[in-house]
Amino acid sequence: MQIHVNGQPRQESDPLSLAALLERLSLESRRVAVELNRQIVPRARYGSTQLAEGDQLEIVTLVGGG
Amino acid sequence: MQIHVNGQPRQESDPLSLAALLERLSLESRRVAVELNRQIVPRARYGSTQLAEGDQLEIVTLVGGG
Amino acid sequence: MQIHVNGQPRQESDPLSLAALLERLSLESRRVAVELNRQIVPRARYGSTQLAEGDQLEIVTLVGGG
Amino acid sequence: MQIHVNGQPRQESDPLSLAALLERLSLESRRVAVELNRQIVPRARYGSTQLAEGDQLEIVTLVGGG
Amino acid sequence: MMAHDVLRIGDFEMASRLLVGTGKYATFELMREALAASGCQVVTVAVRRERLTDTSGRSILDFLDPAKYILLPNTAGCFNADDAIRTARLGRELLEGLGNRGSAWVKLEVLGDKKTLLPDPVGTLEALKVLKAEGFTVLCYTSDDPIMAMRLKEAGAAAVMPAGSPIGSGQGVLNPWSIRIILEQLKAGDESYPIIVDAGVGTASDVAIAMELGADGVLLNTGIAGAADPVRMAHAMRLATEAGYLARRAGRIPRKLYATASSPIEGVIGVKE
Amino acid sequence: MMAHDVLRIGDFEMASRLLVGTGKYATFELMREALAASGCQVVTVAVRRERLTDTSGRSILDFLDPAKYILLPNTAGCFNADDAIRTARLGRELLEGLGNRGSAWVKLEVLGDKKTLLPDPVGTLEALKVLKAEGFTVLCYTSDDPIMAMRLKEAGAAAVMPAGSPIGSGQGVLNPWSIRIILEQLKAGDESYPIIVDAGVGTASDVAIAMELGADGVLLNTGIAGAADPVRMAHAMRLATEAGYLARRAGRIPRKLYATASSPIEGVIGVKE
Amino acid sequence: MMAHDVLRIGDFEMASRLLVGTGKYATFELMREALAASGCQVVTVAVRRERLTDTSGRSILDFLDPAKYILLPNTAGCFNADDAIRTARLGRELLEGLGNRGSAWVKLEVLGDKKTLLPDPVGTLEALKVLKAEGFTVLCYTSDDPIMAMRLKEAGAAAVMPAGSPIGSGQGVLNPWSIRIILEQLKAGDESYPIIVDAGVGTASDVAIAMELGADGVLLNTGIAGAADPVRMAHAMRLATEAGYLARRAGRIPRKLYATASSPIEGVIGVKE
Amino acid sequence: MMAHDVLRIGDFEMASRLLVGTGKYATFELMREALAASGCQVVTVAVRRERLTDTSGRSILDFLDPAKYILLPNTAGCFNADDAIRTARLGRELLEGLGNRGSAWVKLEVLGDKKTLLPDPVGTLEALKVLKAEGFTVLCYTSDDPIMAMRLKEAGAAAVMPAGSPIGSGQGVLNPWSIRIILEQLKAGDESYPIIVDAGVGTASDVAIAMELGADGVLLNTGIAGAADPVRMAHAMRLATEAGYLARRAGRIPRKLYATASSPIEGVIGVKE
Repeated sequence: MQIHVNGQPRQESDPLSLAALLERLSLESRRVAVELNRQIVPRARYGSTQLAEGDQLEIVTLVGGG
Repeated sequence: MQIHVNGQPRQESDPLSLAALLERLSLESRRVAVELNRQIVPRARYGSTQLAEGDQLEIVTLVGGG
Repeated sequence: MQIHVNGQPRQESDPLSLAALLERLSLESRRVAVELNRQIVPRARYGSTQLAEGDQLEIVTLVGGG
Repeated sequence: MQIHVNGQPRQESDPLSLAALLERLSLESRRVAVELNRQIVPRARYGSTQLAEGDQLEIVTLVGGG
Repeated sequence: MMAHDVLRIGDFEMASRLLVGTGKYATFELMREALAASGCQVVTVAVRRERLTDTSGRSILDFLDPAKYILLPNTAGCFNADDAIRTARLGRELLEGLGNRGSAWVKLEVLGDKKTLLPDPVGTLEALKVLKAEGFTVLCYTSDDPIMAMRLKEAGAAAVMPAGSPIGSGQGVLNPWSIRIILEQLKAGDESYPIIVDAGVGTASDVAIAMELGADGVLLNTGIAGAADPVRMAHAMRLATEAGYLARRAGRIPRKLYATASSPIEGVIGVKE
Repeated sequence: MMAHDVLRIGDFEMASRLLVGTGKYATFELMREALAASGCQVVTVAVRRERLTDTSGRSILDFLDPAKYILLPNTAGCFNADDAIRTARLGRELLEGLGNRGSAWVKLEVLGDKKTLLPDPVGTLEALKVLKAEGFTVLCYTSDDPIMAMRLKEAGAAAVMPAGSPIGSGQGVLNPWSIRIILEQLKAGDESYPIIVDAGVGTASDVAIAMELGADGVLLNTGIAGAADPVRMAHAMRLATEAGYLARRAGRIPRKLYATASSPIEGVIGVKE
Repeated sequence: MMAHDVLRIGDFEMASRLLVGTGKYATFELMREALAASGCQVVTVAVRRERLTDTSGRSILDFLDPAKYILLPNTAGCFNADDAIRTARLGRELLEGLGNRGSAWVKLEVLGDKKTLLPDPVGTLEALKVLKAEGFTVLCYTSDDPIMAMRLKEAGAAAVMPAGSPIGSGQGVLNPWSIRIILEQLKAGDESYPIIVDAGVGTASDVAIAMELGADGVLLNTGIAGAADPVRMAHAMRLATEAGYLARRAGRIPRKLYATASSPIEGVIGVKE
Repeated sequence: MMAHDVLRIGDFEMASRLLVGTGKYATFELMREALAASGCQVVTVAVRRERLTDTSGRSILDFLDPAKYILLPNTAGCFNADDAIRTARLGRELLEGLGNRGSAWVKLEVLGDKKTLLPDPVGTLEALKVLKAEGFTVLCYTSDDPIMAMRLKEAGAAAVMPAGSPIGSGQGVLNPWSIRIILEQLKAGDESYPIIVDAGVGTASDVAIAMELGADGVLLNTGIAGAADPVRMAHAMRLATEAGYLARRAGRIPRKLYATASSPIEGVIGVKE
């Protein structure tokens, strides 16, 4: 299936949970926040959240800023 | 009947046209503009505009300003 | 004899040494400096300095200043 | 003889009057002022002023300035 | 002299870049004399309720030659968009009745606060949209906030009029950097878009500074009306407007910490060369 | 217009309060045009050694109508009292030769340093005393040090000319407080004693500010000669001088932190009264 | 010493009145050292997309001791209310995940323009209302427009943060009069309402001036991070914040044109008395 | 921390760059407390005639621990070179009597005028030469005239102390450009030559600004003594001196008209990449 992560298209084989995607991206879930189709996904649901064709994901973290 | 002119109550005997009121107030119609119940009354209709109980009138003119 | 101290005239009976004058004025010699007729008198010579008619004395100390 | 004009040495054959020097330099006397050995020479005396070995001359005019 | 340099706002053209208010003069006669001395062609006027009793019978209109001046009605004194809109409409009605072409435009003021008389950005933007839709040529009084100035231009303001400082404060242009940013941003690719510095001007140099920054004009009232000698100050303001306008176009010398001689440095006497 | 307001320095009288230098113009023709646009009556000139070779043959004197301008010779370029005195004498000799009345006065400059071209107070005072004794009407260029300005007046300077900022720096009046103190101190009980702000002026508003502070006049050169368009800037400077002069006498409004309405605050529509 | 003088914003308390940004340091180590030298307790952080490739693996979080600092997430980089709201929510989610109490607040920035990075008043007000309703403690970055600042307070901002000058411009407080008006208006009858001067600070005196005007604190980033020696500048900023805070409360002497002797004027030698 | 950064004037060394006057305190006790809070090591004192009647018996000397402070006698109140010279000699005699090492130096003031208390350049130069010949380490109070400052250095002043503004005026550094020129000219090829900004300081930011300009120290009196809370202001002044000194050496960011983002501009959410 194709999904968009941070504005870029990606091909992923489903089924794929959000938790699995993060692992694949080697991102530590404690240090990111995720928006799925403009709704924030609570950290507790990363495992139970299945991704689907056309999903739009924003995966963010904290960086230096003023 | 009671009407309000520029925020102040006035007793007037009806029937009374807007033109008659202006004359009574000795105001030159060419130098004023009139709002009747928040609608501007075109100068041409001053004569045909009959005032009624509770009417709210704003009669304004030009003054010095910056 | 008449002498001037800090711009003011004083009657003093001579002989009078500078040391004696300071004592009379109850001024601690360690904390003043003295100009006799526009010449500074070293502290050591206060005892041996005899004052004479018409002498002009400036007796100063330190005060607050910026 | 050698004279100095405006800080520069010049060889001139004497006798030489100041008026003659100015002419030689094609300078209009009305538009210059002359200092001979630090003394101003009045315009009227240019003709009668003979130059001598070692004379220091300053010949100036007006220029733009603020 | 500057015929090719007329100031254009919407369909209006004016040779003088000084716009003057008509408030706070001791007498109408003094106002008339000061306006003449200022050389202005545009004068602002306010819309107010007719006094219904003891009217002196004298009207400012008898002292403003319609052949000489374009009247610019304002919405001064309005603290919300609705009052400003109603006042603008009444002003138009009044000027149409007088057959004065000033009926086509308005100086929009929606004030935020009685103590500072500074404009309310949100209310101003709201009123601008309505008046623009009703066909008004709207000149917007605003603060020196560059973003707000841009929003007003985007919403269709015919001219943006940032305050140099609070109305009548006489502090001149308190923040020339903001005015510079407004000028650069709003005129980028649109050089002729008119920016008028409005309010706060206290004396002639304030006007010259505003014009040197690149403003297209200056609007003032108290600086003249409140001066000890309004006619003389009006004359000073007229000259300062032209002086600043010319200086801007003459291309000033750069600022430097150190000196540059104006007289030649060579040829001084007494030097061996 | 201001006939009763002529500026007097010694025996000299001038209707224009703008004095202009003649240095650094691209051509004599441009200089002549700029001087005309400035409306000045007094122009400063420098005294320099004749070039003894390849003289162009053209002289600045051919471009300064003696019927129109009073020449004010300066001692620019002198870094000690002796050179300044000699230069002043040579300037007098030159102007006498030309039958120009400017021979009676001199703008005294004794500079302290080549980088700042700021005046040397001690050397200036020394040269002033000598020239004064020789009958010169001496206008003293000085820094904005109020005490030095007072010393120069006490020593007989016909006018004191404090620098607004370093010559040619274009920074305008860097310290208006010092200029204010100079004006108050030197004019105390002697209102007509002339104070001319000299040097540093960059643009029209700088001139207006100097005049609004109460200066009797402004002398400048680079501000005009160095502008991209000297003739236009000269015109701007002329207008700014008059604007500042008039504004000073018109009595400006006070500066306040907060606003004062210019339109009436009563009679706004929509209010229950 | 100033324990009774802690700064309160919503439920947050801080002894240091200097808030520091974490952007633009050459290394995380340098940032950590500079933050320590600044003595700050609150540091701002930004929310950005994870780089999905070549992540250095190093995170700013490893250099910010949660026991020492309260993180204040911002919405920097957002040019409309919607993006700012989403970014604020993501920041909260991130900080909750870290168990950091900073999850309760946000520094709201809705920028109007990429060149000035000045705030968009309308968008900021819109986003504020939404975030306030969602329970955020909102600190609003805004321009120095006093009316806009008042509107933000009225709409529930926990603190208003006017810009002294554009972000990173190093111009300090360009318009102290506007900041004074903001302080007087927003603190009228509500003395403890927090006003933080945010952005534009270039050096220590800029901070001291902001505090002397009466600001409750200063937020800066580039002034430290961009200095040649960020750690030393951080130390300077810390001292300047305290200096300005103390000076404000110490009651400064008034400004006067003339002098007042600090040494006694009587008793000088050589005088006949 | 700054042990390697001691300020040297002649043979004197001081770790604190803040020099404080002892005049105008309500009580000696308050003075002592304020001096302690200021962290200064050098305090100025004046020389005055002993009161010959009703002496309180209390002396300032009982409140200045000689182990803690170096006394710097001044010649305040002298309006000619002769009085200043005599006063300097008397001050030396007094300090020698007390065995205080301050006997070796003097702060020379020759004032020009009672209203401005500005220095008389000529008299100061004259007195400097005499005192220098008598072995004094002379610190010269002067105006901000760069040439005069250079003349004083050339004549052997151990330090030059330009006034920021008139004594006690609280106007701070009125002309930072002049102070900059003085610093650049007098320190050219002689970086350690001491320049102390003396007089006019009103609040902490004034001190920070003077130090940021590059001054080696600041001397003040009224700014502390005249504050509503002198002890708190003394503390503020101490912090501001260090803040300005550190900021100067930290290398501030440049001033720019426009902004530079402190947060990253990439990676903002909602953008197609």
